[in-house]
Amino acid sequence: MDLAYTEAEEEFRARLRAWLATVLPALPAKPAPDDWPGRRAYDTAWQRMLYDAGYAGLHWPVDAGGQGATPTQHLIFLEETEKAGAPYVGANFVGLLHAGPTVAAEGTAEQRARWLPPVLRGDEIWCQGFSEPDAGSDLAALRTRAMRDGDHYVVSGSKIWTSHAEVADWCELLVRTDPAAPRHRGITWLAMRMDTPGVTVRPLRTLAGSTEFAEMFLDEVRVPVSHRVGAENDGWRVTMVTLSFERGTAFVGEVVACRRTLAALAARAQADGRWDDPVLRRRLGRLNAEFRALWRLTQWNVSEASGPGPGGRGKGASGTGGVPGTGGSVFKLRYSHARQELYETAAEVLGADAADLDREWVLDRLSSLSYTIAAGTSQIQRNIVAERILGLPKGR
Amino acid sequence: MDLAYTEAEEEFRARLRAWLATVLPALPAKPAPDDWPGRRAYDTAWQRMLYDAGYAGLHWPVDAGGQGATPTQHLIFLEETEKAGAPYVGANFVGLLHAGPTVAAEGTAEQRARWLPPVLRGDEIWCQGFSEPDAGSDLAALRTRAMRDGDHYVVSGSKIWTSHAEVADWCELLVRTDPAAPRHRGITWLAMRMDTPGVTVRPLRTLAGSTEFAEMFLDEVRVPVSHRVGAENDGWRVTMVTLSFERGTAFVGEVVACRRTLAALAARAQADGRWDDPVLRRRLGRLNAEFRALWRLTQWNVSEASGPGPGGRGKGASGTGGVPGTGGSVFKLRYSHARQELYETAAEVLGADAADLDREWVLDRLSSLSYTIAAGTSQIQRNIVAERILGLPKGR
Amino acid sequence: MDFQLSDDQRALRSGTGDILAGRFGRDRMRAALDAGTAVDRGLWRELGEAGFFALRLPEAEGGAGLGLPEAVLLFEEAGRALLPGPLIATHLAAGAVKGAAEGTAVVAVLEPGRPVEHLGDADALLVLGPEDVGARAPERASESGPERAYAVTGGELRGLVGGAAEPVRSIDPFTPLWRITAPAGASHERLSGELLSGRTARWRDEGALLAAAEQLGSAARTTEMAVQHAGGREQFGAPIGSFQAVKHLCADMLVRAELARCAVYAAAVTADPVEIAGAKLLADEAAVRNARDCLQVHGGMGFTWEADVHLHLKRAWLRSGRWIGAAAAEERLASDLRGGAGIPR
Amino acid sequence: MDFQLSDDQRALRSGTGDILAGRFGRDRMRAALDAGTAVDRGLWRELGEAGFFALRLPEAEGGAGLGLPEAVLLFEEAGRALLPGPLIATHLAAGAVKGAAEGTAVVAVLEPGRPVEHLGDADALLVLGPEDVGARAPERASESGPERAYAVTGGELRGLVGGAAEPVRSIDPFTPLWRITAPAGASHERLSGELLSGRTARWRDEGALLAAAEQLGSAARTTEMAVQHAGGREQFGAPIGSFQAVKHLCADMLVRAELARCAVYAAAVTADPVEIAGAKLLADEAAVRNARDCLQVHGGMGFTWEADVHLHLKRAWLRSGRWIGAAAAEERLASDLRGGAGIPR
Repeated sequence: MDLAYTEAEEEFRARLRAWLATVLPALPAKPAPDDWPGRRAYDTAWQRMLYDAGYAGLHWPVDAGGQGATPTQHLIFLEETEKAGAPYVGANFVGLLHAGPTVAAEGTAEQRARWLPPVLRGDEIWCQGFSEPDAGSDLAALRTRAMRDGDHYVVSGSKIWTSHAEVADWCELLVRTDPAAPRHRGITWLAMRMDTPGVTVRPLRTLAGSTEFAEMFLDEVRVPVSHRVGAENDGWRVTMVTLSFERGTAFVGEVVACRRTLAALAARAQADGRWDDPVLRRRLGRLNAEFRALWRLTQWNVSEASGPGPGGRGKGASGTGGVPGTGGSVFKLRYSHARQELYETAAEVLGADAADLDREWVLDRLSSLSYTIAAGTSQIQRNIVAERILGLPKGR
Repeated sequence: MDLAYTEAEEEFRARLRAWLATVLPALPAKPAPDDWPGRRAYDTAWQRMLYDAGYAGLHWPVDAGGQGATPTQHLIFLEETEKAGAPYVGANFVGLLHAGPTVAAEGTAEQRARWLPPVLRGDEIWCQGFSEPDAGSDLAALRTRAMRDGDHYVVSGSKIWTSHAEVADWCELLVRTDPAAPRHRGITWLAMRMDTPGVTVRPLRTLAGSTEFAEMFLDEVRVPVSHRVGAENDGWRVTMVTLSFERGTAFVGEVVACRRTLAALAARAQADGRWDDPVLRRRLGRLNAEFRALWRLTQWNVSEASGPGPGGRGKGASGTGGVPGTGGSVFKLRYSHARQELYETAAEVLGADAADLDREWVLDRLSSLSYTIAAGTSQIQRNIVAERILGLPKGR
Repeated sequence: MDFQLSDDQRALRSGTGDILAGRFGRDRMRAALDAGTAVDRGLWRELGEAGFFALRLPEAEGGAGLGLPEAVLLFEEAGRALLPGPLIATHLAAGAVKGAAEGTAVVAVLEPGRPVEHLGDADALLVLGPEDVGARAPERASESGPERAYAVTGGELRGLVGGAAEPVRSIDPFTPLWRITAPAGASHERLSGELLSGRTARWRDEGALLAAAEQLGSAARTTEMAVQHAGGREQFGAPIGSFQAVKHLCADMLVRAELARCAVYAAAVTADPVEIAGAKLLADEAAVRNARDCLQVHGGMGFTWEADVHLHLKRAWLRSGRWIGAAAAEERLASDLRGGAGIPR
Repeated sequence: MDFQLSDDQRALRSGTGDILAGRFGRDRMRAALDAGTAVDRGLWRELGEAGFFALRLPEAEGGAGLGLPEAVLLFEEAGRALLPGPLIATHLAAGAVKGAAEGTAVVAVLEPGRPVEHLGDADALLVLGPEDVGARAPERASESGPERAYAVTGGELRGLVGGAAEPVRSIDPFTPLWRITAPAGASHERLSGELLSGRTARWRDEGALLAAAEQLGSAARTTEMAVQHAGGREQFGAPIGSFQAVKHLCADMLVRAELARCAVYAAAVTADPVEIAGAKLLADEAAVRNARDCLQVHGGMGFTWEADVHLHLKRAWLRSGRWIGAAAAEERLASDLRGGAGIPR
């Protein structure tokens, strides 16, 4: 158990900090939340800066154009960029963190050459077409249909919760190619150009009032067979294999952000006298324990993933690691709840101002309502923990 | 909505108070917790006093030897006896509240004449042989077997969680008479004398260190067929019908007791300065809201049960009533949790003294651990509420 | 004792429900939301004609002569229907502010230190004295400030809206908010108007009770919404309501709503400040947590603007801070224990 | 950075587990319980020989020269095995009290205002200074009283046991308790003995950390017990662990234990008082709540004396109040935020 960083890691951190200190002050102003083209331009420009400085695809394998960094270096990168207030991955999210790694792991040499460099350079961005109105928690229930027609698939159906759909170049799409096969066996992974005829995007307004997501309607969209990654009907496996890329770093920036928010809440409470209320003060103290521990759990998971093999050291002594995504389930269960609790506490600190959308943390509070739902509800996560880590029997 | 008691109800209360004031000071000292014969004698003596004063079987129908009182009168009775610190129903529990009502509802004239008067007079006490080691939450899984042999059943098996088994005269017993029938259809209700050869009772020690319950082993115990209530294989229905007798009064005394405890906790906290801690003080305030509301819910349930028919007015506007036992599930879910929370708060008030078994509330805290388990776990209660009140589908 | 609704009360509640369903059903509610209409003058007058505001005025003064128990049934239905506007303030002002009883005036309320709801639509503004904390309102009133309330109307009100107040971008789209920009804490001192003596404490308690009734209606409604969704939505080849994880969320929602119901109804009957504090505490919790759980049961759909669940949640949040908040309610309930209060009759 | 156990640490942990399984397996544990034996002198010496107490003494002083990270692994195993006795106090006293390191002396600890565990079996008693509240121990020590500790032995100890202390009927059958009957609060002032300067704050923090490690072991163990029971016990024709209501209880237990694990291990590495307070807070919660949930999963069986779950719960309750309690831990963690503490490296 060693929490000290190695000399090489400290050097990496110092270099990164120095670079951030140089470039961040020169960044243009952030675009408005609903200015999608502006946000795309801002996010991809940042990605290009990372690329030029040698930080693009930090955690990608070298043969995919990445830097082949260790999980610990990736953790340091995410920690430092968050602390420095650098731009988020934003519009590059799907390309860098899911579609890209999928292509890197399962694509042909040609596919890798075509799709990976533009992602790393910030030239192209991807969106994700997985969820459907009737396939949320039960993703494998997806019904978007792809029929083979010569060297194309003809795709019809609808997708939902697609971020950046309005400005994406490509969509990683899961479609059903064999309706007769068992649910997980008839699914295929396709890369679809967003400007293909038949693709319609409609903004989806969330309860926060914003249109961060979109619905996507596909009406006989023709996708070349050459845009298929992996074998036909093998898309479920292709998609899942990517999760092992994550290596414990999924929420590093978020935990750092939560700790900053917590310190800011304490400062605000001290400024306006609410700090004198022991109920509130102790609640803030408790959250300090919570997020400190979540930071340590992150370090634990990253260390565990640093071993040999795609899943790192395998199921560690703690029982949290090994099966890709399960250590993540333990983390996500606690983190998503803790972050919601953080914003509930923020509302206590704000008092009557918690009703004012223009106050800090108020929109965050609304957004946080999705944390126990998105990317696997807490109910689904508990199933995963109980069945895959604890080995409890599946429900009847 | 009228929370005022009628003149008749007030008169009933006044008479009861006057009587309690006369008799309680003359009661002998309470026996030690593990002195079972002493406890039986104490409890049955109290029952005899109630009988002589005309309060025995207050809520039983008149034709069963009871007083035919309204649910509201029963509520007043339970409230006043608790407030006055009168003895609990104790060893008379099963006879007065379950076995007796079952016989009253489903027994023959002969059975009623044989079994009911001794219960009301405190001459005989009953215990309950329902649960089995492998049939807890799933009571219908019971396996204790009864084979017909002429005019007797020959019963073998084992029962658990039998209170007062050491000193009971009779046991209301559920046995399986048709192993081939569907689970609920092959069960029969028998009255078994506890001194029948083949009955062995072994005390069961709880985590509180006491032997409040027993295990009961039955080895070819011969029970006359004439001691069967209801038809053979109809025992499940016979048992369930009794629940409608309860009419909302099940936890009246307990809620009153909780409110007394809460007031005592506040007094203690004030005496030793812990009251100045707003975290503790607000927690006590919250419990005040909780138990005040539970008291109102009790009044609501009792009022709802006061209408015509065995279930009272049927499913009321609130959705809590109607199906016997379901309004009770709503109450029990909240009450059992609130009472555990009450004793957790007591431990806060006690501080380091919470480790001392001789301090008030410490043993209560241990006992309260069973509240979310006994008589239907909270998990089972939620199923009942969701399926029978809300109409959600049964699990697959 | 008969702690059940009388036939008249049942009829009143279902009648109110029918009126609201007809006049402010889901389609109209969403249309008003899209149009940004919080207070609809026509609907306001109809509510006035239906006795919503005059309910508790004596018949001689044009009211229905009914009491708090009937009022909570009305406000429960209002909470269920997401009916917007300063309903409680206008109801309280009936008989004290001209036009309130009839629904021809819209009356808002100023609680010190809190933004004012619907100020822009208001014809009059009730200004309440400082909040009591830690004691029953009547007992503490003399310690914590002048026990007085004002009704501000006409030119002064216009001056307030025009200058000393600024609109706030409200978290609840149905509840526009205004912040008083006069020096903090002193704002209510600076206003004058028709003096309404000795009503602050009563209005605070009645306001808290009626807000609790709205919370109750909302909590019951989100329970229904969750159950309806859970019964219909299929995942993994079964309605999600057949999974215990969802089923048990719904069961706990019902328990919260029903306990709050008993607390609110009983407080309406007794009008006891401690019981009102308890009712508000439990109803706030039921409304907020049930809306949260309803959202969870709805999954991603619950996170959309199209689903009504966020409207319930946002309103429930706002109401939780109004009239009496959790801290003050718990302190009042704790104070009640100080006296060694026994068991009520 | 490599926040994983080294091979040596893994070997130490599994070796300790093996020793305890061999010397204090379930059968012996229940036999000791039935016999009322809390401190077994033979076992105590074996623990001493295995380095349990001398672990952190320098090798020159007969110790293993290891640190807090290794110590928490030992105490985690002790918590898992329900090993009774004043393990932490004796471990802390190694090097300061004769025989402690070797396991030939049993050392108890007196924290002001709290009953003393195992006083009747003790050869020496550590008397700690007053507890710090609301600040990091080192900073506050000078404000809140003399930063001193005593080791009381011999005649004075016998006098204490014989007169100024009385046995308490302990809620935990494995932890006999004694109440000091000298005037409350002043008891520690009246004792004299070998002065051990400047150790109170460090001992308090180390004691809290090691108690947190025991809580962690208990929380992990009750998770295993619940999972084992849920996988084997059938009701309604299926293992109860296949029902989400039970399954999700178990999942939450694991989450609590694993978060506590990371907090405890990290605090052992940094020895930071704030991090120790956080570790104690989370480990206390994990131990108590996991024991509660384990009991719930076991149903009626969990309520019996025969099941081990109550032993874990009772011990977890006792440990929660020791060294640093929830209120003091939360205040210390809040104080840490005051400085606008950023993100640690």
